[in-house]
Amino acid sequence: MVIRKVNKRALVERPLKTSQPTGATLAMLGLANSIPLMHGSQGCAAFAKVYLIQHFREPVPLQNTAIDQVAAVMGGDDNLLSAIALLCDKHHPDLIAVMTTGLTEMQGADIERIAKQFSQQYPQHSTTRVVTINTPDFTGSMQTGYAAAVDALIRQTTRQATRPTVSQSTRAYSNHSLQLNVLASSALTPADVDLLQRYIDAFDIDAIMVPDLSQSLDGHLDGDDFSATSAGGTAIEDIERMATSAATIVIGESLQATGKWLQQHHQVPCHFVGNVMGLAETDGLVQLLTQLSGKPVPNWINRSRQRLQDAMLDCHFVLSQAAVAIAAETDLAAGYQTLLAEQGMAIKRIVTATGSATAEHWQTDDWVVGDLSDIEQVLGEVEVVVGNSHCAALCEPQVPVLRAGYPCHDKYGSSDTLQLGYEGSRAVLFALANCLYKHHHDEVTPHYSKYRFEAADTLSTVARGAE
Amino acid sequence: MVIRKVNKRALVERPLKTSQPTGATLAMLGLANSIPLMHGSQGCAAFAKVYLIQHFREPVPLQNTAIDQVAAVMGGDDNLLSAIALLCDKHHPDLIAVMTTGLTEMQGADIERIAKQFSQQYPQHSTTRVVTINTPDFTGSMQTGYAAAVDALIRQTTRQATRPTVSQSTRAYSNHSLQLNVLASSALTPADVDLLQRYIDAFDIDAIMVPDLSQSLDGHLDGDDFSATSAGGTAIEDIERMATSAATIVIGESLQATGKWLQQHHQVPCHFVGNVMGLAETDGLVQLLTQLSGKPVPNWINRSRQRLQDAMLDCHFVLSQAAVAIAAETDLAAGYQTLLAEQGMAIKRIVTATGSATAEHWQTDDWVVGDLSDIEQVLGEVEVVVGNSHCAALCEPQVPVLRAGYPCHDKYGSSDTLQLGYEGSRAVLFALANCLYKHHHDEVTPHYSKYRFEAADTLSTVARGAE
Amino acid sequence: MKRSEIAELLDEPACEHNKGDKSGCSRPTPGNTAGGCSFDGAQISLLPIADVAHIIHGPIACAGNSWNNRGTRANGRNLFRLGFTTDLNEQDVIMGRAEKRLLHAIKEVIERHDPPAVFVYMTCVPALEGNDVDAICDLAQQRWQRPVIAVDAAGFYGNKNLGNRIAGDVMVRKVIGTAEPPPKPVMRHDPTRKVHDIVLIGEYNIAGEFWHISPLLEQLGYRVLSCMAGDTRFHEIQTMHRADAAMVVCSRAQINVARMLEQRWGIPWFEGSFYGLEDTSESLRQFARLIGDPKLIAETEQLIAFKEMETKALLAPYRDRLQGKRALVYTGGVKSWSVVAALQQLDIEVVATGTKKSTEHDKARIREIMGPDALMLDEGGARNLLDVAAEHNADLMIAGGRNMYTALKAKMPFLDINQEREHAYAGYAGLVNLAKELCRTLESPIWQQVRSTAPWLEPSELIHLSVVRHQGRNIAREH
Amino acid sequence: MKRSEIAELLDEPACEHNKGDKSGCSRPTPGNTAGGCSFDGAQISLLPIADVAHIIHGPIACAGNSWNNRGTRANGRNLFRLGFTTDLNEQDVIMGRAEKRLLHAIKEVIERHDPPAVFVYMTCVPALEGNDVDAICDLAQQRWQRPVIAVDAAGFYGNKNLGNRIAGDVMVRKVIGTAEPPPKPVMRHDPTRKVHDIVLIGEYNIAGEFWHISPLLEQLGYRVLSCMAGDTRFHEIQTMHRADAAMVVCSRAQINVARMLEQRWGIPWFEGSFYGLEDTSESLRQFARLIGDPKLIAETEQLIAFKEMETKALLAPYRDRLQGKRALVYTGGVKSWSVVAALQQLDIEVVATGTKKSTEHDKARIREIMGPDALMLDEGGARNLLDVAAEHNADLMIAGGRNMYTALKAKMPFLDINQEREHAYAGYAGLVNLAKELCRTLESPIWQQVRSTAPWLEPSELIHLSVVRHQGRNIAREH
Repeated sequence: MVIRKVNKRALVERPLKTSQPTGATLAMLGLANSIPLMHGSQGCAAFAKVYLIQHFREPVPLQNTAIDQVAAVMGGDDNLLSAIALLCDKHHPDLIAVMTTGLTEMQGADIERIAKQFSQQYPQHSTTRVVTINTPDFTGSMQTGYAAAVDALIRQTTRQATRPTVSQSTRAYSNHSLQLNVLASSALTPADVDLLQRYIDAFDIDAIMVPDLSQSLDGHLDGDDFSATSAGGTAIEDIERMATSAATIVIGESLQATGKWLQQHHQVPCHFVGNVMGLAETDGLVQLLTQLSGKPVPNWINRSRQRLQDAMLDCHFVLSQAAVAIAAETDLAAGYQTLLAEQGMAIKRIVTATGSATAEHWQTDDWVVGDLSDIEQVLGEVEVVVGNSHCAALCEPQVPVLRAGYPCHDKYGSSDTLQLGYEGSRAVLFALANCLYKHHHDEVTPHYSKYRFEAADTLSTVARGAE
Repeated sequence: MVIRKVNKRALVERPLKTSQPTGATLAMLGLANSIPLMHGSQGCAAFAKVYLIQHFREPVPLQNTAIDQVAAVMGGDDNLLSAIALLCDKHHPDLIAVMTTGLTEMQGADIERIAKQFSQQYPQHSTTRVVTINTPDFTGSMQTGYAAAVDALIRQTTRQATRPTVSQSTRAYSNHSLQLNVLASSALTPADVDLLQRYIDAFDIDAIMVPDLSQSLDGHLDGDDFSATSAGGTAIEDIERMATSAATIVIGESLQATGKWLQQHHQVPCHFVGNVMGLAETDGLVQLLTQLSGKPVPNWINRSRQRLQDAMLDCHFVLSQAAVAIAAETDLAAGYQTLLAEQGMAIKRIVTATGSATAEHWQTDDWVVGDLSDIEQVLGEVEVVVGNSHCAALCEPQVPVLRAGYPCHDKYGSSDTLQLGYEGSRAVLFALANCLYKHHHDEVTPHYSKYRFEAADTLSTVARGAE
Repeated sequence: MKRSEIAELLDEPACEHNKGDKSGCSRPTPGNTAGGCSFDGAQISLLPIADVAHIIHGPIACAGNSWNNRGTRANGRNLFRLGFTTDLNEQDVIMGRAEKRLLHAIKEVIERHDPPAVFVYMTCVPALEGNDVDAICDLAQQRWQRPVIAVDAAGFYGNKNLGNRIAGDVMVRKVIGTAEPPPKPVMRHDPTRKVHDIVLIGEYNIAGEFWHISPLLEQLGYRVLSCMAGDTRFHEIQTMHRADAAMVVCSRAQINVARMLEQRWGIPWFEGSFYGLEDTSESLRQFARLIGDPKLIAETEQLIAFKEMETKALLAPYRDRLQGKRALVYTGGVKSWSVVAALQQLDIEVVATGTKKSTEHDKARIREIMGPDALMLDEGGARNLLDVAAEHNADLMIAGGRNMYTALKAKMPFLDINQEREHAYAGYAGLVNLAKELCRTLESPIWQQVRSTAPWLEPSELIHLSVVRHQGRNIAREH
Repeated sequence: MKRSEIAELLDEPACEHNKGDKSGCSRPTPGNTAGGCSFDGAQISLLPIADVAHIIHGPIACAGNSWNNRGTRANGRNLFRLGFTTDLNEQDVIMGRAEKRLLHAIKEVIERHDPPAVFVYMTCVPALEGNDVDAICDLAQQRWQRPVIAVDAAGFYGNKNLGNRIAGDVMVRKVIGTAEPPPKPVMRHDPTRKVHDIVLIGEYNIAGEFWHISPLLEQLGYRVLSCMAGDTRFHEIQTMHRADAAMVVCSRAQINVARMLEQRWGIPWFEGSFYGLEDTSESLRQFARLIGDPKLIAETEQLIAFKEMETKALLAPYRDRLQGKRALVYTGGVKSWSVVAALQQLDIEVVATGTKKSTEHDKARIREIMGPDALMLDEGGARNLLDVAAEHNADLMIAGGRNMYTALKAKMPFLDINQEREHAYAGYAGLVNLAKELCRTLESPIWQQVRSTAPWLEPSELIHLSVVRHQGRNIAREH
């Protein structure tokens, strides 16, 4: 059992944490035709927007309620109301996700009430659903905000399972025998979600993926020159019919509570499959899919499994007992520690932004809820670090950093990073092995004896050439 | 039009070239249950074997005829005959591919005659097909040897199209409407072949992929603890029925002659699709597949195209007019130059091991048939190089090298490198952009004025703290 | 900060916003507003003081989302990259522990990093809670015997510009004038004279572009007491009051600093820009003029003559490539015309320029440069910018990073002119850089391809199987 | 090379192969043979002479497939990494231009790299063609006034061992004795004495492992005239005839060199190994004994005592972890017992050892170390090795790189003991490395997983949905 250490310093230095509304924004960008609306000062949204843009290199249609000096004192209800109305008028989104900030939480803003008031006052905008999410900046981090958004969305949108509604998802489902809910953690990249969808498709399952970043933040170019709403994602109608699903698959501890809620309130059995990193967890997911669907595991998945096994063999010469540290939000950290421990790496320290109930089972020497200065402390002991761009700025070139988590603004293709499943695990192992290989120094320091002599000191006894 | 320069030096330094039998061996490993047999001294095979093992990190079941002093003078026919017989006895392969070397070509070995002699002398081994391939070390390079092997295999194996034979391929095809031949260049990695197969499957086409490295050298672990033959690949029965295919798709100029042969001798129309790197060439492949099959292009392929377009946008800030050099065999070089030129990179020089008929259309300042010392000459002018591990040893850390081609023994997961199609092109662009980004130096040299002063030189006029 | 103090700062006498028809400081529209807050503005202005420990006092959002993400560069110790924050949590907020936490954070940052000074940035939550940050800072200053300075610019106070101004105001009131620079050394190139001391205000050394200017200033015998704030240090800010002349660079956000330098210490100043040949030369001339050293004036003209000649030669090949291209420029303030002028030097036609933050004076300059019918965009917004670009056949958009994806998603070439950019455009060398970067995006062959529809989606004609001109021969047809 | 010369080399008097029941030099079986050729052996032996220009004379196969792919390390100039070759093409071969091409290649390499000497390696094609490489080399040597030395070891002459021997023979005949070393300096730790000169034969400094030994030799006051061939240079090889003693390291392939050093220059020699504690100590003792300096003998014993104590302490934790593990060793010659002894020092049980290239003397040592029933493997072959491993419950295989995938594909831990390895196992420090690397592979948790079948392919029992012990709770069942 791992002892949790909490960095108790008053000063946070090189923060690993990011704010809850940023995470909620991210989640809501995985819903179709949605606009996240941050209830706070314009700076709150500007920071979150730039943060996500720099990571994804994609536009982020995030709006805000522009709380100013007056609204800060007098209350921001009018701001919120008029912002929702304006967005409906201008863009007709399917979803507006209202997220609080530290500022409006301090004010005690009752966003639920305003949302209700809006629907009464503006019946003409009933096609736009307003979801309200409490995401104060002074609790949690990006992951908790993301989870709060998924939770609020589902609780506020899912309908009682009277009859299945017709799907109008952006993904075309037809003739599918089985409908499943899939809750996808903030640890998943768009590429991860894409692969997850491929696994699910292989069993002919109609999955409601919440959220589906692979449709919005995957980095694609479409015909329109501009969109004021999310570029794609799960349809709100699909969220409505989640109560009619045969089961919920939860990826990531952070979404477990939402899965449980669906089970308790809608009798949808809930399966927690960890983070689907490494052989065992991926086996778990595939086994679950084949059991739930009654369909056999296709050859390509079996082949992917064999490929991961081979990669484990190839990489173990480099990775076994190699010392590593991880700095990431808990779901992502959990996934990496599973994979890396499975591979026999020595996880010297895991630093996370917030706590985790399952972290006591993590296979690490040491777990700290803290900031990146807690990575700095172990830098001399590790050969590689898994972390974000800030972490890279701290560690490199001394120790190589495998980029993971947010923000990764110092590389291209962050949305394409694959971590999940057999394929993602293999890619991560190769990437880590290559990191270590590239930074490998010869084991033995070259020795140049003090008694060695140079050619000029010798006396040639053969007449050169003319012998 | 590019002027071809030939490195005319008598001394080759840091060779880019590798021997023909090595290429032929590689190709034959993509056939099911096959054994490549090198007709030469044991060293010939040992070198090629180690070369391929170090690149793929996979066992390579390559055998040889052990030409020694006696056989070198007296002729190696007996060696060849007894080697084939021994391999049949011990391992019962479906295919033995006999490849000559410089030594046995110098001897004037008539391998075709020996193969005939074998089939007469050993009727009990008629289930093993013996293909003979002339691959002297003193002509061509790895790619030409690979192409010679594919050519010999098809010419010697394909049956007249009287009636379709039943497929016993390792891939299960059923209910497919269209049978196509696909000739896959040595430029393709196992991952490339895998993706190519996914594209083809998307149109419900039964493809005979020759060879299929994705089944043998993809790095997978199967149940057996040992195999004396190739780990998987295209079945010899599938080669037999190639004359019954609706068309042949040729990837890579090096296999064009074989495609033409199938057309001329078996009336199978031949389509040359370049190297399927970059947007335009991939469009060409997809367009061909949809036209030949009459099936629509699935959404995931359209999406992949949009993703490539977006990657081109994101990366163009870094890659536009960035100076690059390429060192690779001609098919691979052709593919990379297509992609990189499409992206607006400035290709300062391409170095290849052998000539190419289409190279005059390459978009480069300068093309040299030579060795890696020809890369050394332009090292000061380029920001990144595409090349193999030897090239990296030459260029790095001064200039980063994106690994491509053979051998790449200084990284893990070479077989997983994706270059083909929209997905591969995107991955290559991201990788190149990241190479450049990582090695990016600030544009402006920091300036520290001679007149600047330090804190110690100033005189504080405020009593600190106690003011 | 009291509302009256904010109002006072908004009422900047030297700012023409207050005299003209525009208010850059009007209330933002909920649901249709973009741009940073006052805290952001204050932070941008001061963070580049590289050896100071900058502590963001507030919940994680303010520091966590923004630390170390800007293009500013500095020599030596880069303490400003460490993202210090008090990361206030629920307990701190509910139990009123925020002030105590701040005091401890100051202590820790001093113990661990020993900075010459600490800056504490107020943010919305502690401001709303009524934290007395000033008192905490005073206490800390007394206890740890070094300047600990409160920057009270909570986000809801107003927009970024206000934050810039607050930051400048704090520097003038609390830092500038608290140390004397060492005596003027003699000029290296002319030991008969002593150096002239100058300061720059509002230059952030983005992508290191001030390093294009700094060698020129050195060559002319200027000692830059401080560049506020880019590649500067605390003790340099302290000595700014001894400048012989000051320049406000490219933005009027901190014009208040110049005004106060003039009022308190009689320092003459001018507004200028380093974008483009003419503006760069003009700024060098202005310094010389304000100082009035005849030798300096002569040397300045010599340097300008040489540099302009050299630069024009370097630009020539780019001008040929850029000639006739049409640009839509959307940026603020002085840049709205200085960049236009720079582009015109490259023979690029500017179809419209943004004037959201421009004064009447700016607009006059625009008309002067672009002609009387110059199209001025008072409003940004992605849709509007794209429509204007389409209407006027613009070949590219030049704007801030936040509009980058507006252009890219519309498959339009783009050049980032604001603070996140990675290229240095200031000075003579910067203009050449600008030309080079414009060519890079405009001449890229990707544009046609990213605009292309997949051939199988083309409605019109049958597409040939052959794809690539040279290689895509359908062999079947050859025979 | 004439067949009589080859026969003579095969008949190495000092090689026990010729006295025993085995012939390491029997004809290989077509279709069932592995391992390198004579050229390979010659190349391996001499390439590590780092400042020589090594030109492979032949078609691309010989150089192109093999250049710069070995683990040998060297200080200073690494000219041997450049893969020089004449790359003979069809024209060269058909038109008989190969000799001319070679001469030009020698010229070019001298002009471009100015090496102290050039070595030219004959390969099969020019050998069959009858190229007179000796004559070309003589001509070149005369023309460019530096040693140009033919190494006539075409692949078909025989196996790798023969190549090793040819290489040694060439060095003795053409290089050793052609220069005098500088006079012996005094010992640094004892200025009353002069250093003792020694040489090592057959040590390739794989992964830099000789650098584990070299400091010990320096400490004892030895000057290593040359280590042939690892981290050495041409002029060092030239002076080997002045050694006071020589050691043949771990392989008898170049025992001919030692014999000839003894015959021509009266240099005493011994065979030894640096694998394992005892062998390392014994080799140091042997040197001291051969030289006979009483102080040296005493100092050697002191060093050994200290190093053995230190090493045993370092090994202790690994021994606990390795105790009782069972290894199958498959390697050749001296290593067949020296590695076994080293493993036993780590408390590893060796279930079998390869004896393909072993002499009767080697086998006697094996029986001495492993007991009278020691299982000796005369034949390798993947199938055979795996069967023996299974039969004897081996926990891992220790062999050369070519058997790596034999073990891995059978999901069996593996340690590379041959020349492609990346780890240095020689000397005291090397033994600790060996222990560490053994732990790394043996203790890896991957073995169970790579041996696992997918749960849905398990025939036996129903698999629970829960996957990961701690996290895989089926929440449905909790309620």
